[in-house]
Amino acid sequence: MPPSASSEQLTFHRRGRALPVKTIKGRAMSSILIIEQILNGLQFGVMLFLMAAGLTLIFGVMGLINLAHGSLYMVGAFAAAAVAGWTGSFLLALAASLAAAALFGALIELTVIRRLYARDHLDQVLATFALILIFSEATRWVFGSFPLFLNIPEALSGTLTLPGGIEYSRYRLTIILIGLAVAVGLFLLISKTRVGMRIRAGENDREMIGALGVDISVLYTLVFALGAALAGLSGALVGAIQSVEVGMGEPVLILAFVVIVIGGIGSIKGALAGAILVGLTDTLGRTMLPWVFAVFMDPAAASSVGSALASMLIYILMAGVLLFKPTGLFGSA
Amino acid sequence: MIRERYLNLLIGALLLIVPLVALQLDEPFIITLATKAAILALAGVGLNLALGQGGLVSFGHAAYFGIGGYAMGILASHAQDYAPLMEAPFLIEGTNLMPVIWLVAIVASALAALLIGALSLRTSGVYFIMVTLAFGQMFYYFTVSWPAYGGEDGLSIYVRNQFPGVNTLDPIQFFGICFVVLMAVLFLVNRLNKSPFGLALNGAHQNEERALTVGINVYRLRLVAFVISGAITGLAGALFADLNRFVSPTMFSWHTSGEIMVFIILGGVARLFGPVAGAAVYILLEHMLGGISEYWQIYLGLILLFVVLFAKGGIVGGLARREVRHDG
Amino acid sequence: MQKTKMAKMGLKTLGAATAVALAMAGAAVADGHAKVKVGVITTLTGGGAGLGVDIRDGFLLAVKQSGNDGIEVVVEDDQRKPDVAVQLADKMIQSEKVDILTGIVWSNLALAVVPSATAQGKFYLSPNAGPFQLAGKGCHENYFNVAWQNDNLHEAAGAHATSVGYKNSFILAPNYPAGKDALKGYKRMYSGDLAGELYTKLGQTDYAAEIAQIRASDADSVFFFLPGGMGISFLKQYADSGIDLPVVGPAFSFDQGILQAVGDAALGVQNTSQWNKDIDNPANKAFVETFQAEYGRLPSLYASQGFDTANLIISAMGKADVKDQDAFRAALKEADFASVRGKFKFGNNNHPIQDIYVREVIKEGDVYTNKIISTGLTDHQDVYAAECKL
Amino acid sequence: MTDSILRVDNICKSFGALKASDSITLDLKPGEIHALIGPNGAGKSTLIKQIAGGLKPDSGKVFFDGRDVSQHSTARRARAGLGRTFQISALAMDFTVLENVVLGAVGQSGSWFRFFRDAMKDTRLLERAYKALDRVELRDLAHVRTSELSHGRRRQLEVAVALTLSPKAFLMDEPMAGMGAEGSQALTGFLEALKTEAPILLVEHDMDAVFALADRISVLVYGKIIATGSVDEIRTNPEVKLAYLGEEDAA
Repeated sequence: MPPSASSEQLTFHRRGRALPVKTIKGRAMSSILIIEQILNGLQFGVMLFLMAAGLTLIFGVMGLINLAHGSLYMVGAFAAAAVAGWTGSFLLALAASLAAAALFGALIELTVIRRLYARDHLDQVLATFALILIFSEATRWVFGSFPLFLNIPEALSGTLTLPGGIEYSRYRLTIILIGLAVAVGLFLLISKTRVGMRIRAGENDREMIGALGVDISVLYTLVFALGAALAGLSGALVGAIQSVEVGMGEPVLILAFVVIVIGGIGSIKGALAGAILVGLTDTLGRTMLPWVFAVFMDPAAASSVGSALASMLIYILMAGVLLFKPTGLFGSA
Repeated sequence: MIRERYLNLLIGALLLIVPLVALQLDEPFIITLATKAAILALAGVGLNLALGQGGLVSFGHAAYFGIGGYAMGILASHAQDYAPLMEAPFLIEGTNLMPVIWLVAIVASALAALLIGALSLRTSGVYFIMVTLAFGQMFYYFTVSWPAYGGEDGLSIYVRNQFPGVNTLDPIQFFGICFVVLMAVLFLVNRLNKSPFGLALNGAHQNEERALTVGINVYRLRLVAFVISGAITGLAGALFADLNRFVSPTMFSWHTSGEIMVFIILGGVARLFGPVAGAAVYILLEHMLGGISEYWQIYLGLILLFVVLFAKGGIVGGLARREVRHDG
Repeated sequence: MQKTKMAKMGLKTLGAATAVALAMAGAAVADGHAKVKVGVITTLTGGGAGLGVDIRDGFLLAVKQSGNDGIEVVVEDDQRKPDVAVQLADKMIQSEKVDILTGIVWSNLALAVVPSATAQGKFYLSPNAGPFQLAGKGCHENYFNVAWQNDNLHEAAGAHATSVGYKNSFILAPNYPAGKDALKGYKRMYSGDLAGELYTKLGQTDYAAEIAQIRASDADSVFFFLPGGMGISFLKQYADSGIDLPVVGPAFSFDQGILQAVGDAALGVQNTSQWNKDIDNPANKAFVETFQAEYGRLPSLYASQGFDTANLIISAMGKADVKDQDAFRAALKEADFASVRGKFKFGNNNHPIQDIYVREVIKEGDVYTNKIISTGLTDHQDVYAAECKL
Repeated sequence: MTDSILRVDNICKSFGALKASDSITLDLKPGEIHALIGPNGAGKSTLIKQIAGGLKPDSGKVFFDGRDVSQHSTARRARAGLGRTFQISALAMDFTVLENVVLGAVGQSGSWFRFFRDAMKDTRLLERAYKALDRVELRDLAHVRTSELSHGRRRQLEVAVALTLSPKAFLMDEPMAGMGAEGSQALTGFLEALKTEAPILLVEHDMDAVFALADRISVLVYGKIIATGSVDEIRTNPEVKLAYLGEEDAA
């Protein structure tokens, strides 16, 4: 489209009824709204954490970049939607998402992934890139080209009023709680249990753990399945308030990578910190920037410029972090 | 590997012969496909310099590909409706002359590579992969929401840009241009690989400590390689935009970065003609499988998977090595 | 060697594709009278595949029903990538030697393909996208839009909002050209104030932040244009937010293919469309029945547009030889076919002049669908027609 | 101390609580082999790293060839003439032997920003490379892939690469490690000859080799130099005895 057309577009905006700027300002900045937005950022971050945790765990233990992690997220969502469709039970759906994702995770670990541990990152990126193609189209082949239905369970639907008069979605609060529970669970798993000890050993020294007489390949399969299950779970949880469709895993995959890179690859703590940071940055950026620009711009243009910048914000954040800490916030070189 | 040289000649010859045959058979679309192959190969050659020789796994080369594309799109669109690019401080007109566009594309993408590389090369390993990816995404979202040049709609150029003495609208002649550019770049890259620079780059890839302890400033070395690599990919982007007479943000998407990588793996990492073989085969697959089934990408995925897992060294690697084995 | 093989096999598979399409079309090409070859470029893989599949199925159904053995169809998948679409167009024109191109779902792909296709003397019939660039200055005698100009449904939504007396709408759309056109279109026919105007990230899936702003605003209604998964996500989250402001939008987020995925969240939402399955005319009745019989699902807006596109072509074939461009163009322009949306005619810029209805999402048994509640705009034509020199 | 080529002046480096280098001072004089010995974990590698430039000391200075190089990068110190060999051979394994030494020559000549001349046809580079190969008697293997070399050969190649820099001093980290008896004997003889052209700071576990070679010995224990002196002085030094007896008991 030649520039002339786009300038025409802009004039259209100006012709469009001017928006009372102060409304947006006044409202967007009310303290209640800010708190609510912080809550939203937190919840978005927790969603990302569920996804990033598995990714970072798998990298930490096996040193593997898994682009197909987003596909496992999708598998979880589809499994949940299917089971919810048959049984109508959300809990069964969640269980199904965990099981299906873990199953497929173990499956690809046994057939493909374990051949990649010894390979360089390039091979890993490409093999798992190929897996994305396979998973996406296979899913479409099984479930068709149309989005699936997965809804919030009755018990969790609607909102409740938080102190300070904030109306907030029960379901989103639940997601926050589940996410934090998973975080705690992973900390305990890794710091307290035998498996955790082996995992830490695996991180530090492959030979050593082999010497311990631990069957490392079994351990790896387990860890990969665990990471996959987490992805599946988040797919199902998120699927209930988003669209369950082919390709749903890709945007969140990229975000999850940004998260673990910011947090330091291999560190659960880093994943949590990174996720919250990204969640807040993205949400607050989305809401604040257009308002900031509206101060000195025509509102429509401000909204479009602001959101344009907002959509780049987390990548700018990531680049910034890596400049000062090339191995992420909690990363070890 | 003397044998590899013959194989390279063969690959080059095939890329040249196919469209000529297609011309005889009056199958212009085959020519278009061959042109696409040549252009994507060029993009691959660019990445291969950083990735193959330097071991710099950039997951964001779509950025330079796209910048090259937009250099063409912006210049040509201004030329096409006679609106100067800028009046103040000094007048810059659009242009539809390929050589000028190429120059701008190269310079622009080189500058971007300099900036991105200077930042990214402070990291290594996965962090490098991911930070390059992040920069690619930045460009993607910027162009999607940037209204001036069409945003996600992209920019259509109604007539292909001109090259003195060539009718660029004739498929075979445009292929000729792309083929010559590809071969010229391959020649230069070959010299580069053999040069002290190439030796140092490759040495630093194999053993950074060693390169440092013989007094080589590895960071600067890699930065220069990264810039050259980005510039080549940018040139490819400009040609690609001219092939389609169209640019859009999809040139910046991370799928594009992934595909450029795929060409290299398919063809053979760090092999001079690897990207050429890889791009050609990839397009062949896309073209054939597309007709077979609605779910053709499953097959594509399986083939890629097979190559990565079992056909290490890719096409060139495989063939070249086998020939050597026949020897002894 | 291996490359020349590629050439051959390439051709073979093309042959295959054609054969398949023909089989679908159930036609046995024999006699000599002017055949028409149609290239359908549409999205059959990835996220937006549902729309492309519907357009294709609707199109092929019409071809099949016509029993016309003179029409030959080639279908290709553009993967929703503009550059792929451009190359497929080259392929269709250069090796398939098609007379007519159609099928593209997305505006940005249409903008990439249409100008060069029409410039090469091919007809392009748009079964879905209608970007303003091609309706105004950029209009072309060989470009026909059988769906709508992009702004139309949004304009209808604006008109509806005005007529039901909404005074303070909160409007949002993705931050890309089609999104900007949408808000532009709504504002053109909406006479109230704006409680807020938001552009969201393309492909965004979490709308908590936007919904919070809606809640905080003093809006009395919400208009949104969020195609595909974005709309599903928004509606689910909006319904869960407990906000009960009325929602208006274009048909895209309330279409047959999507509604089942949205569920109750969509019930009662009023949306604008130029077609619905309950429009009372024989063509439409037959279409809805046969489509269900053929594919085992209710037809969507997109299917109806694909169906109409094919019928338009077939009607023109009866009047003129496609090789005689002027005659065929005139035949197309007459739009002498039984559109499933009732009356249908082309304006000077070859875009539809048609009624646009207001539908409401209802539940029939356990299937979510729409029923028409009123006519939003009558004989509506897009504003760009004036700029078109045809 | 102007006559010393390399001088480490009061270097301190700690990792958290652990003092890896505790105000270390030592120097290397022309024509000598100065051996640095000490039990495992005494901080020998840490010290070498700080001298070579891979690691920045918390405090203290490194002087090389009369200049304070504390702030210089590894590459810059190498170009200044600090030749280094590694405990585990650091070589480009896919390169031929010749390519590895040419790489050294490239670094030395600073010609790594030449883009078009073929490095393996550049007479100046080749001359230098072959000279180095001759010194370690590897010319015959010039075109063998490095990964195919025996362990001992790789050690020799390491030295050859270092030689291409025509260094003013060598840093050698356990050159004897993993070499057969006669292998290390040969190397001993070679180092004897080498020290006349550039002094060697030698980190070595093989005590026989050290006592045979070294002109001076410094003993590093828990990040401290507990003694520096001639072979005999060190042999008879009680503290050293203690440190080593302790280690032998453990072993």
